[in-house]
Amino acid sequence: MKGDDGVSDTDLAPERLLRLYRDMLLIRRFEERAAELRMAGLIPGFLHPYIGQEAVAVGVCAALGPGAALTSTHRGHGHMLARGASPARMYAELYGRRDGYNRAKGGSLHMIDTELGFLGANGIVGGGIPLATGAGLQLKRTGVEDVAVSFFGDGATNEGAFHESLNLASLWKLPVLYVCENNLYGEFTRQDRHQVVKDVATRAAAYEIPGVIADGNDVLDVRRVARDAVARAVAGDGPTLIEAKTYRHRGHYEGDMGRYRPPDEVAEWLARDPIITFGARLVGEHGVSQKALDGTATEIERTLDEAAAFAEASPHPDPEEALEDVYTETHEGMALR
Amino acid sequence: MKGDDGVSDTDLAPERLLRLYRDMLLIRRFEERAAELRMAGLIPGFLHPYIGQEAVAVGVCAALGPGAALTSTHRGHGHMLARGASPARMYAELYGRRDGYNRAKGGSLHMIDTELGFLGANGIVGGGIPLATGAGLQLKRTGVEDVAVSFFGDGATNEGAFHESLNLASLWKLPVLYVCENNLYGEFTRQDRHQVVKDVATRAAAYEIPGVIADGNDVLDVRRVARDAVARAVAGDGPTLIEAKTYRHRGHYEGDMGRYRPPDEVAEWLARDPIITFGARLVGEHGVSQKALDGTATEIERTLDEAAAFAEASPHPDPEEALEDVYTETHEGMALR
Amino acid sequence: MRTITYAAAINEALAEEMERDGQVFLIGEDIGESGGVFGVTRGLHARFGDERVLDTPISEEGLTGAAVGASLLGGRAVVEIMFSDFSMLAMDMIVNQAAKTHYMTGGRLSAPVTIRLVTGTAGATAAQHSQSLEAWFVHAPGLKCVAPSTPADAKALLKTAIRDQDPVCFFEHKQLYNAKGEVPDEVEPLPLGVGRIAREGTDVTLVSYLKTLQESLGAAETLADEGVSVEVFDPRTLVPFDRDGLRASLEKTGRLVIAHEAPQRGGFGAEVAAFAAGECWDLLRGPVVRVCGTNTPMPYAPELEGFVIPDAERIARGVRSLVGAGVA
Amino acid sequence: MRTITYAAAINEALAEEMERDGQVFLIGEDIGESGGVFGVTRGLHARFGDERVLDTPISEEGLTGAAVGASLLGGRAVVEIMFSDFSMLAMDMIVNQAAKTHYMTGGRLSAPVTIRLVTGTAGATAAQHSQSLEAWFVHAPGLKCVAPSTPADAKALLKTAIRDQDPVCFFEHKQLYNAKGEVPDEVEPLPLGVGRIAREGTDVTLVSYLKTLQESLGAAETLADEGVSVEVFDPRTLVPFDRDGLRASLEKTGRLVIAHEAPQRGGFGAEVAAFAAGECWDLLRGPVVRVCGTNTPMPYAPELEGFVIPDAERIARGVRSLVGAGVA
Ligand SMILES: Cc1ncc(C[n+]2csc(CCOP(=O)(O)OP(=O)(O)O)c2C)c(N)n1
Ligand SMILES: Cc1ncc(C[n+]2csc(CCOP(=O)(O)OP(=O)(O)O)c2C)c(N)n1
Ligand SMILES: [Mg+2]
Ligand SMILES: [Mg+2]
Repeated sequence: MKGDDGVSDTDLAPERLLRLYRDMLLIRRFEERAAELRMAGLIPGFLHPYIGQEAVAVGVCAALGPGAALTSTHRGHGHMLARGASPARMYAELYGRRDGYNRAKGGSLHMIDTELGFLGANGIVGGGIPLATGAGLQLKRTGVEDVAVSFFGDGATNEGAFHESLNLASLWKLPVLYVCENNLYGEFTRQDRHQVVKDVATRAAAYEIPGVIADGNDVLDVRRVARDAVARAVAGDGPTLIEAKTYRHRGHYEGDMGRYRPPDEVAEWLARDPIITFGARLVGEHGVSQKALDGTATEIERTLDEAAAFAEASPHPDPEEALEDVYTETHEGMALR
Repeated sequence: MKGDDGVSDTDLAPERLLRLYRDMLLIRRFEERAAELRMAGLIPGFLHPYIGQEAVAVGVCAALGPGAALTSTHRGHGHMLARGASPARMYAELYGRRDGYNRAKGGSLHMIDTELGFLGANGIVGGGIPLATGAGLQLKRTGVEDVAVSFFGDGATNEGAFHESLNLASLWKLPVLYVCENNLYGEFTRQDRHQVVKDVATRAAAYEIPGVIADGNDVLDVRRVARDAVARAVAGDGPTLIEAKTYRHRGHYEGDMGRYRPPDEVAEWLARDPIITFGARLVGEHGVSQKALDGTATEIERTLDEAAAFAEASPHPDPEEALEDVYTETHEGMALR
Repeated sequence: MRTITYAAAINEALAEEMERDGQVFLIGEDIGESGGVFGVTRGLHARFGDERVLDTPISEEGLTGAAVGASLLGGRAVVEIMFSDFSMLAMDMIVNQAAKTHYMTGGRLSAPVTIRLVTGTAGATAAQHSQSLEAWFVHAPGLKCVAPSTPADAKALLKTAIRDQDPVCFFEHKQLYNAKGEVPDEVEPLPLGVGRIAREGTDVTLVSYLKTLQESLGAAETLADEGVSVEVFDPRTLVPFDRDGLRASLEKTGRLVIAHEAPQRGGFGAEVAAFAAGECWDLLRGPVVRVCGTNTPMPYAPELEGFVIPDAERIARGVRSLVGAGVA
Repeated sequence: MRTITYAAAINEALAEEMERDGQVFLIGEDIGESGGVFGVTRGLHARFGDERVLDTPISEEGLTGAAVGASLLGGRAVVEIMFSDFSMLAMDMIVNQAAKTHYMTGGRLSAPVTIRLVTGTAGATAAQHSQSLEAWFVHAPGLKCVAPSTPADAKALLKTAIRDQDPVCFFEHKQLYNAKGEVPDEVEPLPLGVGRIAREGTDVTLVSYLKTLQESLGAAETLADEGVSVEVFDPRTLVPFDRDGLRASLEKTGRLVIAHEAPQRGGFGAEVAAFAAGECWDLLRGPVVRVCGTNTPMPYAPELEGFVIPDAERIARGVRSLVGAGVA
């Protein structure tokens, strides 16, 4: 398989580390600005911000080669950006414009980039898990030495789709990374009100596959765990359930104030901000200059300025385009009558 | 709760032991004769014989009080008979006659006896599991100290319904016995071709509930394990996953020869026939006479003769009865147009 | 009489039924302390507690099945399916189990569960949060289907649904939640199967429900100015359907238009059209016109969504196609 | 030409497509060595092996989702849903995911999966093993729906379905599996959306498919003796539907009867009736008659089942109600 460069954590060059930092910050700022754009009435529909969980997407994607296939969730912008998607086409989609990734038909919940193997966000909690399993099956059937990755939340692990998929993947030793981002809540419901297990990783036992826990606020720890799982998958040893412990800084969606969360819990996790802590480590331990971090931030603002401008300039779809794309080739009148 | 009489295994009086023997033999003979009746063209539709698994139904039901609620499967005759259902009304249902349990509308896959708390066989693998969970919820909500029991097979534990239900029940500490009859096959598929775990009981870990294994061919062992689970449930400590290891002697359904099973495996399990071995123990260890066993067999034949005669004599439904029972009170024409 | 929203009317119906009958309880995702994603159950958890308002894990099949199972033993569960799109994960429990229980047990058992399905678009909610799936449930014998269009009907019919001994699917349109209407101080349950003339007219009968009913009333208003008198018929319940009510209206008008948000192909409008073409043939003076959602998933962008869903203007066009310009 | 069964025709189509395209693979419960509960996949495991014929655990959502996921990367999965009733457990994957993939991605991705749904009664199979659910899938934009009534059509259309770039629901009726018919030695895929006149006639057009088509042909035979000439129209595919074909037939006959096994309320017949009443109004000379399954779950006892499902006699009665005795 075309994996990452095979470099272990400790050997990562400063520019690679800075890249991880940059990817996390891009996600953070993409989301913050999306929220503002939504407030300004430029983005309709739902937004579920990925803010606080950036280390998971970036850490996992850093362990993947270009041929990996990924499925995501309602909280999917981070996964897509970590995979290298264009912020401009993402904003254009959120604006509901022609140049959007899905030509304005999908919006936040359904965004894809097939060239990146990004098979889509999903509006159905747990919906991406069987799809990633199928992607893994297809990789295995065709002898492609690569992996499929499914991102999902703690809440999703209570859906039947999770169980059925992990059972299939373990049975067939499919090359799949099941990445649970345990952010302690499903919507407004605390984990201890939706499942008894504290560690989602425990559930791996039901399928006799490894269940490993990563510090979801430490991009390098996530990367390490994901690399092991990729190696295992590509060696034909089957899937891994990865639980990344993390937290979302904001409410479930833009508009939700997240008041159901104890303030000290929020404060504790904010103190462990994956970007700030990683930035500090880069400066303190890896000889990256504060200037380099600042430069990255500036570059990101420029990128996002341009992305928003691109979206703004992109044409609205013609209403009749609603009739296109129902089928790959449309029979007369099928969409209309 | 009105449980069983609280008598432990070792103290069971010979007449109680003989009763367990009798219940198992009744199931065995009910099923064997049903198969013959089907061959003779008297029973249409599917039959999934319970033969070989009798100790599970009888052992579990021996641990229950009269207020328990039960859900069953496509292989449900044994559960229903162990609960005390009328063989006559069961045959009448299988014949498709008016005096059948379901007035000829259900057949084997949907039989119920509400007075026994028997909420029904089920044509959907795993379908009874959420229903039993809801029954347990209702018991708990209304403060009734009793249990719900869900019977299902090894194959059913791969369905999402299993996972979602056990998660709910563990979270809410519902008084439910989840009884998996692991007969090593789901239809024609061996267990190792449908799940990696060898012991279904392992799956309890995903919900932090006890997962216990019973010798499903030993009625007393099943009873013991079920009694513990009942005690736990009634004490408010939540559900138990019971795995009863057993085997079906015949094919999946009448007509299936079961040729996908290695002959020595079949032979091995036939040698552990739950009825023959228990009969031998009764005679050898518990001072029950062979004559008593023979008398039981004779009585059972008489019961089943009468049951079949009852079914045979029961009137066929009028075709128009098909329009009844869609709703509790039917609005004009609702069923027809 | 008070003027309250559709969401408040539903909330009141739930509260009053819970007050009336201790067996009534609510079950769904995030319906508890938070009051639900659309706020419909707000305050009920505080008032009735954990035992009566059950927040569940995200497991639609499990929670719906638990509701159905409880209903077999006398519980009166009211399920919230947060977006009706998620009912696809619970179809087995709704259709294979609840709907058929009474029938396949020969009438010996029934599953009196109420399933609230949050329906339709809320604006740019796209393909998996916008569906109008009522036609599926209409095609599932054993279910009753209710689709109230006003706060008063929502309150009365939800009470009926909860008290009904059969499983009932109760469709609520997201965009109606904030719609206001007069609701009597004391609301009695309404019988199922009794439609309502939402506006009287003589030239065309326009059948519609939920959000589309509002659009239909708008269309009728416009058309009145053009000299076309439209009778707007709100069936209120889809199963049972008020055949007599529709027939009576067609006796006056002889013309039928049906409008709804769900895709046209195989939608509920097809059943209404088929009923009319079959059993009201002698009354019909022209083709049956459907003005429905296009046969597409729901797109995201507002312009596209607007094209897909029939609005007053499109409905008016449909009526005009039938009566011709200026027909009286 | 050879005379083979409907089951054999399906088996051949699967084998030939697997031979033709290495990306085609089968996935389902007990379809492997055992050849499936109805024997439709018999021999295919021996011929193509574990990698192409995948026996799965009992997990309809998981296996269907896996098929859909594989199809996103170029696999051509053919799913067997052993009894179409179990599709309720996979609705999310079929409708929320596969059907909408092409649309919600703006045409950038599609899920070319074929889903074989084993439909209808097999005799006393009761409420959870007998359903005819095609109307649900017809009402799910993005899906194509195929319902072949003869071995030749089954073979040709299954090939089409597998090669089609969109998700296709392929309905097979259990009671047709043993039905025999002539099948050419070389079968080419048939285009979707092209119906077939199964019997020519001039007085009434009778639309029907799957098992009910056979009953319809029987009814037409009986009616011919009574001097009523029935044209039997087999749409072959429900989506797309051959509107032109039906219109052409109605131009001859002016009368329409629709017969199918699924419950009448909200069934596919409603859509056909609505189409006719809407777009063929000028051609119609009488009411549209539906002769369908009663609005009930499927009962167990054969007498009850027989009452529920329309047979030749009931269909003939429906036609007579329309043309009157002896009309020519
Ligand atoms: C099948 C389904 N049920 C419910 C929802 C509504 N919903 C959207 S996100 C969400 C919470 C998901 O929690 P989790 O899986 O932990 O992901 P997180 O939001 O924490 O990232 C819910 C209930 C949905 N979209 N799909
Ligand atoms: C949802 C569903 N899928 C598939 C089937 C077909 N089917 C009936 S029984 C059975 C095997 C069940 O295996 P298991 O749960 O082990 O029970 P057993 O038959 O061994 O008692 C299958 C696949 C079904 N009835 N329902
Ligand atoms: Mg979460
Ligand atoms: Mg088994």
